[in-house]
Order: sequence, then structure tokens, then C-alpha cells
Amino acid sequence: MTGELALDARGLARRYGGRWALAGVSFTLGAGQALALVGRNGSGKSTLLRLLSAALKVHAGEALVCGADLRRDADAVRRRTALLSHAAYTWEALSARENLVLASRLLDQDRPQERALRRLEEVGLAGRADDPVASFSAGMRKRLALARTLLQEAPLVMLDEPYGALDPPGFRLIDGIVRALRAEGRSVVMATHQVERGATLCDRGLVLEQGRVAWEGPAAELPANSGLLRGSEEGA
Amino acid sequence: MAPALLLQVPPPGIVEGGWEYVVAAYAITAAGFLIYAASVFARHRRSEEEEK
Amino acid sequence: MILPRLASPNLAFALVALGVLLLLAGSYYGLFVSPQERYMGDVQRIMYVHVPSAWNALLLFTLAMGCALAYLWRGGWGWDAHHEALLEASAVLSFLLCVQGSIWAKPTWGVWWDWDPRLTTTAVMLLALLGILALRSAVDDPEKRATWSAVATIIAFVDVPIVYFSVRWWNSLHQMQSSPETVSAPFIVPLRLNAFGVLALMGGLALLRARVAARRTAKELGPALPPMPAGAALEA
Amino acid sequence: MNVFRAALYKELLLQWRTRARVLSVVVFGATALLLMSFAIGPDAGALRMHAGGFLWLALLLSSTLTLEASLEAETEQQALEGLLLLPVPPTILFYAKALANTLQLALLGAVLVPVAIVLYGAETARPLALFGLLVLGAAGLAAPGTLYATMTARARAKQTLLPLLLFPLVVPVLIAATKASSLLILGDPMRQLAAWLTLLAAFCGIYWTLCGLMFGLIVED
Repeated sequence: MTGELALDARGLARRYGGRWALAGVSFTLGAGQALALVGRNGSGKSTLLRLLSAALKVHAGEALVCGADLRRDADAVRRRTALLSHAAYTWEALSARENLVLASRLLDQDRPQERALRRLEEVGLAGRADDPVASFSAGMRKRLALARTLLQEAPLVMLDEPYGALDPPGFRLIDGIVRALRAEGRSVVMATHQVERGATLCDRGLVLEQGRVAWEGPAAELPANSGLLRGSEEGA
Repeated sequence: MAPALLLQVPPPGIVEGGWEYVVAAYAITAAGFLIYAASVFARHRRSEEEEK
Repeated sequence: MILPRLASPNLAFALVALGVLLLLAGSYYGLFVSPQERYMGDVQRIMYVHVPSAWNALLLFTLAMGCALAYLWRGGWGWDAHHEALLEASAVLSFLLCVQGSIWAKPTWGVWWDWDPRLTTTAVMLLALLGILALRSAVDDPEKRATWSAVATIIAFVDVPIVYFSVRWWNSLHQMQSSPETVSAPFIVPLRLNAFGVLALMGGLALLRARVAARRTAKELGPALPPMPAGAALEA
Repeated sequence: MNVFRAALYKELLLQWRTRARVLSVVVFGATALLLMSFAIGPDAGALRMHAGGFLWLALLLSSTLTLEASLEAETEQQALEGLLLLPVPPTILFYAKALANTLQLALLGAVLVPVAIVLYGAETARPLALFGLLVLGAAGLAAPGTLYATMTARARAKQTLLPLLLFPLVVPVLIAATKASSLLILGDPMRQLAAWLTLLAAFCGIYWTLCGLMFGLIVED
């Protein structure tokens, strides 16, 4: 690991069938920095995050993720990243606690029960730890998925629409978690429509449009440059 | 080489006649080849036309 | 469109024409020139189409397996296109083989179907090939379709000898050890002519069919990655 | 090894939590056994002669249901992708899943055997050998079954696709397992049992290796 860059993407691209969902994206992110990823629905944010966490195969371009080559060493990338995806990655028939304990054991961590409980408390699900996930609301599922993401204790954490489906206390929870991750020196990539929040939490900003980088710069300048929410309702 | 791939035959007992089976086998085989060839040609022509 | 390198259609047409000529000559020789076989009489003449079909069905399946392996190891849409074409050609031959086999069985054994290992294995092979073709038609994503069907082809190919031996053991009471006289020249000539005839015909058709498959895949894959405004995109 | 144990534990826990569905598969298998006897007629001797075949046919038909169910839990919330991201090596995932499916199918077989005994008088003097055969046969179905179910769970027309791919492939398993169970039920004067078990073991050896090698190719998106 160089320790210099958390992400170094060069011409990263991916198609679904005949459509290039991501048509060549290049950017860098320093280690310990946070990146706010902004763009309309279908602009390629989720695809980019899933590519960078090696959930999808790369169709063109290349990237170094925490020093690991995405194309040649997907396993190393997976060990160094954690992704909060749109899918909750949960087993519906099991309880929240069981889901986390299993994930922890599959990560070969010690004291899985303890870790699982701590994460559940962190996301405010301790009271429902033993209920089957099938009975959870969308917001609770999001919290559980978040707990699972944190469980991985990866140096690079990627959050896809972390505010989606959450209530206002949930918003504050995410804000707190991103700050805590940054305080621990981890890198964060956050895809969100909450441009203002992204601007205050992150160092860098990246606007995607039709699978391409439309703007890149300091996160503080995002709201003016995102072209998304100009004059429209923020923080819905 | 050849015998290993041939169907087995019961020992003595000589089969008489059977031309109708021979004709049927050749006719069905020829029909199979014809139909398949026709379908491949048709699909090839269609894809060639779509190209233009 | 990214079309792989394929044989020209003229070569395919020439092969088909050659195949038809050889088949006409071989069948004429087999039907009217070759003498009657001692035990089987005229029914033996079915062998002159049956055995060449069998050889070629296996040969084309083997080639399809080769294409499947090549696709998995080397990649390239040409391998996938030929894989699909050869699967289909082999399925057609296997079907004809089953029909010829049961026409042969009727005058020989008095039944339309004998659980002869070769005939039974052919039927199993036909079903396996149809299953793989069904899998190909049920998957829309070109990459998944190519990979999954290649895996299925390899798995089915390995099965063929196992099926053959298990049916042989299962059916060991039926083992009869004499074959029609096919070693002397009058019997060999039509066999050879028809064997190369079927090979040329089906080979030519497979080359044409591969062009159809390659076109369809190219259409599904759509345009190549649009050029980047700045920086170098690295095409896969 | 720890990860493999965890993966296996996960499979078994999921199966235990969805045991209501497993129960309905048992009922399905028993119903199939009952229906097959109508194809023969109420001839006790003939029924006993075919009991082994019926047992394996019932098991084969039920196997597609359990295989599909075992993948459904992984595709609902894309848990399979989540597993790969942890990252759990695909080989470990495959062997845990295939082993869990083997156990489930063998247990299903063990439940169907008494049904066959009641319906067909299919007692055997060597119940232990029969159980060993059930495990071996279940393993033969489970390895390719798990691989194909993982594909078809993410394809269109999955209900018909899995049997279409799996059934022709497992013809040797069906033949060998049927023969071997018939020998166990009806007696084995020629000592042929070992040959059939060897065939089954060879099939298992080949496909447990091959499917384990190829599983990684088909799970990545």
C-alpha cells in the first residue's frame, strides 16, 4: 500500500447489456479523505460504488483501491472496502443479531456476538435485535445494512444513498458515523442527493452525469456546481 | 475405430427386406438437414439485411 | 459494433455445397452400389447415415466444448458465437441420430426404442444440449449468457462418457458382441463419403450460424465506449 | 476453515428457519411416491421391485424444490453479492451450500424410505448401507444442483430451467442409485452393489471438483 491515495480511478467504465452506465470515470481521492458523489438518478453513482467495491466486473479502465488493483486483485479490494448498497445483503429469515453475527464469523473476526451487539446499539437497533429481518421497515433495514457495513471495519467505506428511507434522527446518525469514520482516519465515499450534507461532511465533491464526471472540486463548492438542486427543495 | 461406434446387432437371425425403413431413415435425415439449412440461411439473410 | 473475426459467408456456402455433393455421392453409393450385409440385409444401409451423424454429433459437441473452454480462458465473442452455433448443430445431429436409431431398432429388434447405451446416451446428450440452449435463451446479459452456458457445456460434456458407461452397465444383459461388417471397402466408402459430407454441411451451417450469433451479440453490446473528452480510456 | 464452518452454519441455520418449507417438500415427495404406485397397479411384487426407482425419482423431483429454496434466501436481498464482498471465497460458499443441500436431501431421503417401506414393502436387511447410499446419491444431486440453481435463480423462467439442466446430467446418479437401492431391497446375490457405489462415488468425485472450480465464474456480476 502506498498510503497516499485511497482511490485512483482511470477511465473506469461498465455497461449493462448495450448501455454504458459508467462511461469512463477518472478521479483520485487521498487516504483519509471523504468524497461526496452527486448526480441525478441513473447518472452512474451506484454503478461506480459497486465497481469500486468489486461487486461488479470492470468492463473498461482500471483503478487502484487502497493500493489494490481492482482488475487483478478483486479479493484484496473487497477486504479493504465496505459497501452500504441499495440491497440490504441480509437474510430475511434470520434476526438482525444473527445476520450480523454470521457476517462477523464469515469475516473471521473474534467475539462475533459482542461485535454484533455493539454495532446494533450504534445504529439504534438493539431493541429489535432478535426480531426477524423480514418484519423490518425500510428504515430499519437501512440501519441494519449500515451496521453490517461498519462491522467490516474497512479502511475505505462507501455509502450509497445513506440517508434514503431514514428519519431525521437517522440523518444525524449518518452524519455522526461519517464524522467518526473520518476521525479514525478512514476514507469515505458517499453517494447522496443531500448535497448540503455532503458539502459539509466531505472534502471533495464529484458530480456525475450520464456516466461521466461533470464536475470535480472541493466539496464546499458543490451546492453551487452540482446543477441538481439549484433553487429546489433541499433536505427533503 | 468404426466398429466401436456402431449399434450392436443380435447374433444369428437374418433381417429380411426393410427397404421401407432405409427409405424412411434417409428421408427423415435429408428433411432434417434441409429444414435446418433453410432456417440457418433465413436467419443469416435476416441478420445480413439488418446490418444494412 | 464490435464484430469478432469470423469466416466469410462464401467459405460457409462452399462448405455446405461440398457437403451436399459428398452426401449425395455417399448416399448413392450406400443405397445402390454397396452389397447387402450378410445378417442385416438392406437395413444395414441405415448405418451409412447413422454412423456419420454419430461421429459428427460428438465431434461438434467436442468442438463446442473447446469453444466454451476458450471463451472462459481467453475471452472473445468469436468463441461464444461459435459455441452457440456448434451447440445447435450438435443438437440437430443428436435429434436425427435418435430418430435414425429408433428406425434402425424397429426391424432389428422389433421395437422403436432399445435401451442401447449409444442410443440412450444420444438421447441424454440431446436433452442436455437443449437445456443449455434454453439457458442461453433465458439469460439476457451477453457476458452472463456466454459464461454460464460455457460452464454448462463443460459440465454436460464430462457427463457423456459417464452416462454411456452407466447405461452400459445398467443394460449389461443386452450386450451383444457382433457388429455389421463395416471394415471391407464397399462398406467403408459410403461411410467415409457421408462422414465428411455431414462434417462439411454442418460445419458450413455452423459458420453461418456463428455469424448470426455474433451479429446479435454485437447488437446487444451496443456501441463501443464513447471516446473520452480528456485523458485515456482503456478499453477492455 | 473457520470461514467454511461459518458458511456451513449459515446454510444450516437458514434451512432450520425455513423448515416449514422443507416440511412441504417432504409432503411433496411422499405424494409423488404414492402417485407412482398407481402407475404400476396394486401388485405387491411389482411395487417392491420398483420401489428403489420410485424412491429416487421422488427424491429427484423434490430436489429441485429444495435447491431453488436454498438460493431464494440468497437472492431476496442479494445476500450472495454481500457474501462475496465480505469477502467469502466462492469456493467456500459453494462447498458449504452443496454440503448443506446434501444433508437436506439425504434427510429427505431418510424420511421417504419409511414411506416407501409402508407403501411398497421395501424393507432392507441393511438399513445402514441404504443410508450411506442416500448420502452418496444426495451428494451426486447436490453438487451440480447447487451450481445450476445458482445460475437459474438469476435467469428468466427459473422454474423450468433448473430441471431442464439438471435432470439429463444426473442420469448416471439416478441409474446407479436406483440399481443400488434395488439390490439392497431385493437382495444382492451377484455382489454388484460395490460396482454401483463406485460409479456413484466417481460421479461425486468428478462433479464436486468440477463444480467447485467453476462456481467462482458464475457468481460474479
